[in-house]
Amino acid sequence: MAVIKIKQNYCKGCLLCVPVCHNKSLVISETINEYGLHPIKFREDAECDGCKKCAIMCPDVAIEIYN
Amino acid sequence: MAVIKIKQNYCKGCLLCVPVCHNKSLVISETINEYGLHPIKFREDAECDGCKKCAIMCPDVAIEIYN
Amino acid sequence: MTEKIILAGFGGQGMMLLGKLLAQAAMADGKYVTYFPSYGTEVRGGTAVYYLIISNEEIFSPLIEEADTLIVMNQPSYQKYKDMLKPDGLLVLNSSMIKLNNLSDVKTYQVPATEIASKLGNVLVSNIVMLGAYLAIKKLFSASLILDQLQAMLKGKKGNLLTINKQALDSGMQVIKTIS
Amino acid sequence: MTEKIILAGFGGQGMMLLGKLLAQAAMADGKYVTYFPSYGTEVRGGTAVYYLIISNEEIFSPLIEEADTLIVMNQPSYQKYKDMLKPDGLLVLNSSMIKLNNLSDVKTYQVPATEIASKLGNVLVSNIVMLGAYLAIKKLFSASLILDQLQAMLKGKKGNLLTINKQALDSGMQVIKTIS
Amino acid sequence: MKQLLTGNEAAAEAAIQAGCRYYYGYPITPQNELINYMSVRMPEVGGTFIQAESEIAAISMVHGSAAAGGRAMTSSSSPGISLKQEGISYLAGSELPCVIVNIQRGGPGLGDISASQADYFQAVKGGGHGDYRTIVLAPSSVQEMADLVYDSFDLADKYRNPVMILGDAQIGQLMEPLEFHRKPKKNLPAKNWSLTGAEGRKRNIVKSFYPVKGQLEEFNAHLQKKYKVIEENEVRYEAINIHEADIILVAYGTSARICKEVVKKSQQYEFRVGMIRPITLWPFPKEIIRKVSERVECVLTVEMSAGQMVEDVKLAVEGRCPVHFYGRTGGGVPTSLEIIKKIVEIVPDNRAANTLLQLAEVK
Amino acid sequence: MKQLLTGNEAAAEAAIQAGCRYYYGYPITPQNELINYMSVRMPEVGGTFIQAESEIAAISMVHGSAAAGGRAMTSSSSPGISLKQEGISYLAGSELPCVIVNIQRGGPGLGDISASQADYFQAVKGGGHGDYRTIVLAPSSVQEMADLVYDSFDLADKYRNPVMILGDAQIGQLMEPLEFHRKPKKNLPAKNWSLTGAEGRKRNIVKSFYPVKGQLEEFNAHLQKKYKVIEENEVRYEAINIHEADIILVAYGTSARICKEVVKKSQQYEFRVGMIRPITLWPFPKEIIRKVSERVECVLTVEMSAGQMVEDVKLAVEGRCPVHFYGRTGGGVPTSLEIIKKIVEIVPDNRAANTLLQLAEVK
Amino acid sequence: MHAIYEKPKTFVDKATHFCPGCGHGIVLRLIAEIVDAWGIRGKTIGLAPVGCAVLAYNYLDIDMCEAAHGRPPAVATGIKRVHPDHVVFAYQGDGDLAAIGTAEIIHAANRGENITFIFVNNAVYGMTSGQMAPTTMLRQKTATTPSGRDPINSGYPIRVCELLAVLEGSSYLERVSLSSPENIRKTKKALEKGFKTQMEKKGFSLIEILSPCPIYWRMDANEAMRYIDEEMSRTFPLGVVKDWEHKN
Amino acid sequence: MHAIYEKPKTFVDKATHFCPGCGHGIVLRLIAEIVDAWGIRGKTIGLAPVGCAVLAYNYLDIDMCEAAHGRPPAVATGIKRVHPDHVVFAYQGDGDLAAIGTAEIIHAANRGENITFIFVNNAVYGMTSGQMAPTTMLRQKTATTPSGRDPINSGYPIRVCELLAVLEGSSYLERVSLSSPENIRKTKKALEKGFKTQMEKKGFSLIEILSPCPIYWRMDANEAMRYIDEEMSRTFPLGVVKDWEHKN
Ligand SMILES: Cc1ncc(C[n+]2csc(CCOP(=O)(O)OP(=O)(O)O)c2C)c(N)n1
Ligand SMILES: Cc1ncc(C[n+]2csc(CCOP(=O)(O)OP(=O)(O)O)c2C)c(N)n1
Ligand code: SF4
Ligand code: SF4
Ligand code: SF4
Ligand code: SF4
Ligand code: SF4
Ligand code: SF4
Ligand SMILES: [Mg+2]
Ligand SMILES: [Mg+2]
Repeated sequence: MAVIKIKQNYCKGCLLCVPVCHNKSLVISETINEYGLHPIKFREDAECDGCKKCAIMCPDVAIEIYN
Repeated sequence: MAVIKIKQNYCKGCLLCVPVCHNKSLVISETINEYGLHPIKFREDAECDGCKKCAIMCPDVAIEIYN
Repeated sequence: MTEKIILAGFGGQGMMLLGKLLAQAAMADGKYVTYFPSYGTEVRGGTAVYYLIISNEEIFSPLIEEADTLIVMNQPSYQKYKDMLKPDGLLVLNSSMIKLNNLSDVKTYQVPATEIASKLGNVLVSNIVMLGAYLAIKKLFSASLILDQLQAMLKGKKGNLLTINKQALDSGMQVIKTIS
Repeated sequence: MTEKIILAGFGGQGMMLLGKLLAQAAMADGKYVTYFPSYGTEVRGGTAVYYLIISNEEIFSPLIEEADTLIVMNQPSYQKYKDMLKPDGLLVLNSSMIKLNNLSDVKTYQVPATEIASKLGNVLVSNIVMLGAYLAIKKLFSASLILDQLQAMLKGKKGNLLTINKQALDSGMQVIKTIS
Repeated sequence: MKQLLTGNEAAAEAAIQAGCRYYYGYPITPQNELINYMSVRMPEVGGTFIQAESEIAAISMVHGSAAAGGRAMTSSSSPGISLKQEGISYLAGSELPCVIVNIQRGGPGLGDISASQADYFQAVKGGGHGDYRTIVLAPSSVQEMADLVYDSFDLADKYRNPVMILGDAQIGQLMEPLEFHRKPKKNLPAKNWSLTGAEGRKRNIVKSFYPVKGQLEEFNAHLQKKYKVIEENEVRYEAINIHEADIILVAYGTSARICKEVVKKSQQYEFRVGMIRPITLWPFPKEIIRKVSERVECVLTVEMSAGQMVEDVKLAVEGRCPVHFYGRTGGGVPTSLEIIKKIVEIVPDNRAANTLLQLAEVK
Repeated sequence: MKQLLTGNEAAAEAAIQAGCRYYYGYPITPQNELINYMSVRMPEVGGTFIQAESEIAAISMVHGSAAAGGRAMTSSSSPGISLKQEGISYLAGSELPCVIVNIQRGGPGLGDISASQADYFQAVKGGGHGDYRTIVLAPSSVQEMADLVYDSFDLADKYRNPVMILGDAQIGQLMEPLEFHRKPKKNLPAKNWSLTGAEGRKRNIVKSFYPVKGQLEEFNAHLQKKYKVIEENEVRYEAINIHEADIILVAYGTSARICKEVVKKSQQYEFRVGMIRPITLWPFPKEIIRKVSERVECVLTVEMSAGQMVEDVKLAVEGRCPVHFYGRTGGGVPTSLEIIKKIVEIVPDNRAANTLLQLAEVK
Repeated sequence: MHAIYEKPKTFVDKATHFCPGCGHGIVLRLIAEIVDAWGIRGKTIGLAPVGCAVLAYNYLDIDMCEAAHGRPPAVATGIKRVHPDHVVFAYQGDGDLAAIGTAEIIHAANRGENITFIFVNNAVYGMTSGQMAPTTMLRQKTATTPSGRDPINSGYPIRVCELLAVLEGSSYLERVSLSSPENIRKTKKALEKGFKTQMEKKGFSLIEILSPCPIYWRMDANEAMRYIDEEMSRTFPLGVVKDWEHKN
Repeated sequence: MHAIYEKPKTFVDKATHFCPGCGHGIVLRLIAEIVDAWGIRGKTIGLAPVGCAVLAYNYLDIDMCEAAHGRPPAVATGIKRVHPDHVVFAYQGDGDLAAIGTAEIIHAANRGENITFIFVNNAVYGMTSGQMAPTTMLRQKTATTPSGRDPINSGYPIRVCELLAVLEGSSYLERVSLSSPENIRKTKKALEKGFKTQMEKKGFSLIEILSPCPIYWRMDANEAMRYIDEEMSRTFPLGVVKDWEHKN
């Protein structure tokens, strides 16, 4: 089980990471960041196996993955 | 039998017309033209059947052919 | 009368249109008007700011050194431009996106424009909500003059676009009435 | 002493080299010298003209308004530049290629350079024939000084090139002796 | 009927109304509204719009259409205008009428996209090679942008010469109400030099090459004569308060608007500020500046540059009175307060200082 | 040992001796001897010679090599120099040292290949966009060509600024004896701004883009300060007879040689002609001209143009004495007789006239 | 805690100025990853274009140079001649490389310059507000093709790899895309191959990357990725176009 | 007396400035012959290059325009838009077209400009004293490749027809030569086809003509013609490269 770190003020809410996660673990948040955009967040209780697809997809280097 | 007219002051003596004449009718002359070059001339008593190859080859529009 | 307005927001939040509607109305009303977008840089993203001046007299510099009114859509815009408002100026802000730290002198109106627009079914009309609020406060022009401009601009577009814009304008005006 | 020479001929007749040999000799002799090719135009063909000035004093303009000497290789060059020669100037012409119409004041030397060069086996050295003639008339430098320059320039080239050039220089000098 | 347009759009629409049917451009901020507008409008009027592969291609296409007798235009901003310099020199050397719009941005190099007036030298002295001139017009409002673009085509045709519109990021992107109310001028010379196919006439050749000795000098003499006629006939400027003024401001385009504000503020005071706003930067209104310099205390040139037009002002004044300079560079736009402070600094006489400091307070 | 070389070849050889190892060029008459020479010599010294696909590519390659810390050079003639204007503006804006040689020919447009001085404005005022300056050096003999090219690399490195050598067809193609006798200057600042790979240090960035509001203005202020230092320290000129002269000729490069002849001829006469020959066209020797203008009867500027440097002369003189102009355009080179006649015309005092008419006869 | 994926060290810790969903961020990140992995920060020099990636040097922690619009190939040539053993790459957009810079890229390829070109094809001029690019697809609407690109007026989308393949000087040419994690992995491989081509002195390499510009395609980011797969890759087929390792 | 061959009327009665044996004279004469034969003097507009043929307008008795070096395709585009029904042709050398003018010719082809390009490839910069051209052959000595063109430093000879063939906008591309009366006849045919392509509004056509420059090839004129056959035609194979009439 891996852990996802999302940099709130780097994420621009483009949602590119959302569909690539086979666990559907990423969702849009309600909070508003510096840009006035909704960054994504890790869905509560969701799974992550550290496949890196979300990070690979992210144009803003907003996702880091640890385990 | 065709007649060749060579414009002495247009001919630059490049000799491109010489080898293409199957009758070997064109030769270099001894006279010197405006450029200080030897223009070609029609060899005395030579043949010309008006094949135009010399005129086609001439870069200086120096040859005209009549019959 | 000279009204100097700074409009600022994230690119895509429709501040350009907000200002243009005001400028068109001012023109229709026979006023002098200058409307100037200040592209900060040749670079994408970030804050877009527009300078709008409406006056009864010839306008010289279209730049604004001190604004009568500041309309801001998000936190970074607010941060960046708040000091350009004159001491007793008017501040209209999108409270859905701006957390306020204590403001002293200025008259402040907090309009939850994004929320209202969301509820109307299209976040993109939050700018029109802000416009409605501004109109209700400063009453420079009648709502109908603005609606004329909107109508002209949306000509050829889908009919329901006009409807939702009308609703947005209205909601913005209502908010002010409620607040005050 | 200031000697202003105009050299003119059809491109390819070697006037550039003729002038350069003289210029090098002048330099070796400690003289001031300017050597200026005047490309009339960005266009091929036609006449090439070179301005050579040799002097004991600093030379200002390398252009020549009035020449002490005119060395010409063909009819069009002669036609074009004859009026630039000063009234009592020196004219050296390639009589193989130039028909003279009456010249009054100027000292004229007619050198059948092309014929001589042809006889030597290479028309291309007709310029050196002219150089020999000029040397024999004006005696600015010794033939050996010129030969030094020639030798330096032909270094690495085929040996017989130097020989034929020597012969050409010599023939040019001889012609003058015969004429005068 | 009034319209609210940017200066860039006003320029484009005015060109079309002036009969320009050949527009060639390449995107660059801050003139994008112009090219974008043209891409929509040109097809509507049956004209040609080409987004060229580069600024060089664009000016070359203008060369072609102008040579063929069409009214042609291109536009760009500073770096793109630098690329066009060879082409402009060719157009001037071929005596081809055309209009080139430069919406200046900050330089040098890539610089920035904010407003600037640092291409004055390039436009007025000639950024290209050789002794040529382009007529240079400097609008200071959106309305004037339209009016001058309109006139520029007539001027170009009248003199067979390129005309440059020298704007800046501010005038290009500013929106102001304007009206298109000009009708085409009549009596322009027929373009019988143009390339239309040599049907029933001698061939026409459009060129700038004069390889025969003496010809190029002759041609240059002809150009200089033409330029003299233009200098005698086409100078334009706006003069405000010049008869009573103690000090004269000289400024054009965007910076002139701010100077106007200073002039207006000063009207109620004892110390009088007047101004001359060159509308043609070439030919430069040197006569009026010379005249004025004979009686005022000094002249202050205000530019958004490190000091370029100020040289032409000095050349006009020739030492008759001091010429001062106030400038902002790299996208900075002077404010009226800054200008007033500068005036106080250069006129250290009490009367002026007092008056103006009051003004400064008014802001 | 003396060599007989053309000015073009002298420039090339001097560059190589000054340590230039990166040369990028494109053929154009009358600078072909330079590029041709480089193609032979650069490989011999292990340097880079590229015949670029265009003048624009060539100046951009210079940009790259200069940014990487090399001594780089390009050369061309008028139309090609026009094409380089954007690149030159970028080099100035990136503060990159390099040397650009312009062997001017007649313009505008394709013009002709004969000698001209009509690119003065372009070189000195800035043919590119923005407020920048290039140091401009104007040799008037083949020896001086070599000497100035030599110095130009040091100047470029010292100030991190492009240097232009402004020659013309005559100086480029003229052969004169010359000697290469200069040794490299020492104590130039290390190029620790250059791109060498960021091994063990913070990254270096070479750029001219300043998109954050205010930065570009700051950068321009820095440039202007640098330019002031250059103006204070690097002015060069040759002055002849200026203390006794009644009239001063101002001329550079090729036209200065002819003026020198006039000065020399006049030495034996009562009416004295002096001369100032600017060697740096920018920074312009305005101080000395201003000083001289306080006592002479008038100044006569002689150029191979319709009148360009004369503006800088006037700006230096500021009305202190009359400034006259004599020019030939489009390949015409003034003769000493023409200049003397002009002097007689502008100094209609008998002493001068008599003296000079004598001179005219001497020719 | 052990990192599975972290921001590359060579990527400066700083939010980019790109629009949400823009491909430029991905490409710059990949470059940073390679520089990190290969430890070549000290011998790498990059060229930033004039285009949306103009500020590339703000994000990549390596020596970098600006080039005038279209001129990165020539500027890179100038740099490479001074540092022949460094890794020099130029990053260019489609306007930069295929319009104003056409001559420069063709001749750099023809000279076989030993440089790696990273060509970000987003079918549009992003920076100047979405005008047509040489690679804009037929019928695509842009700011200067308001009714869609029509070949009669505006020509055809230019296939840069195929064009450069004709030149003997080009060694490695591949077209990749950013439309999925899988494709991004291939893109990284292609970039590595480009750098390798250079480090082994095999000459000119260019990697063309189909990259989304959601703003001027007027799509959301995920739609844009689908557009790359469904439309753009038809006009611009993915794959190796030329490879010095597999010449026959 | 009846004429079998006479100077074309459209060829001005005037000696040319070309060197002896130069191919430019032949090409200009062929153009004049076609203009005569087809009677199109009144609707033909030509573009002269900057190169040895700069004075083409002195010899062709038709309306003609100068273009800056490399820009004939763009200038011709500007003319053609004003006179879409005229025959517009541009005459260009290899330096003009394949070096400084690379971008212009590629994009004119890509736009499918309905213009005829006459591309005189003499493998050298004639006008500026014989420097390398993009089409100079490997090992060929020129003023700037004193020891012969080496691809390591100077790249490869560019095959213009093959390059342009990749672009969808090009319609007719053929390479011909002037080396013999037979080849000159074919050249004339190709020129006719180019003009026909334009008159039938079929788009972009370019005829590449291998042409001798005896001066800078340092050969006599007949040797130069042999060189075209024996060397040059190997690097630049003769024949049709693309033809709208024979598309499959
Ligand atoms: C000489 C010049 N011309 C034009 C511009 C304006 N300009 C900046 S970026 C750009 C093109 C951007 O398109 P592209 O290269 O595709 O990059 P993108 O922004 O799409 O990544 C243009 C035309 C400029 N800066 N300089
Ligand atoms: C901008 C510019 N650069 C360079 C030149 C110089 N120039 C004139 S013709 C020419 C090239 C000639 O070669 P080519 O096009 O092959 O024509 P050719 O003379 O061989 O027929 C050059 C570089 C110029 N006139 N303008
Ligand atoms: S690493 Fe893989 S599983 Fe984990 S959140 Fe990202 S995409 Fe989903
Ligand atoms: S891809 Fe990156 S920027 Fe986009 S939503 Fe996901 S984390 Fe945010
Ligand atoms: S026409 Fe034919 S036969 Fe007659 S001279 Fe010419 S080549 Fe010979
Ligand atoms: S081909 Fe023409 S120019 Fe050459 S020798 Fe024959 S007639 Fe004379
Ligand atoms: S405009 Fe397009 S290319 Fe530019 S940053 Fe935005 S999405 Fe990216
Ligand atoms: S130099 Fe070559 S191309 Fe030019 S005219 Fe002479 S032979 Fe012809
Ligand atoms: Mg793009
Ligand atoms: Mg050629």
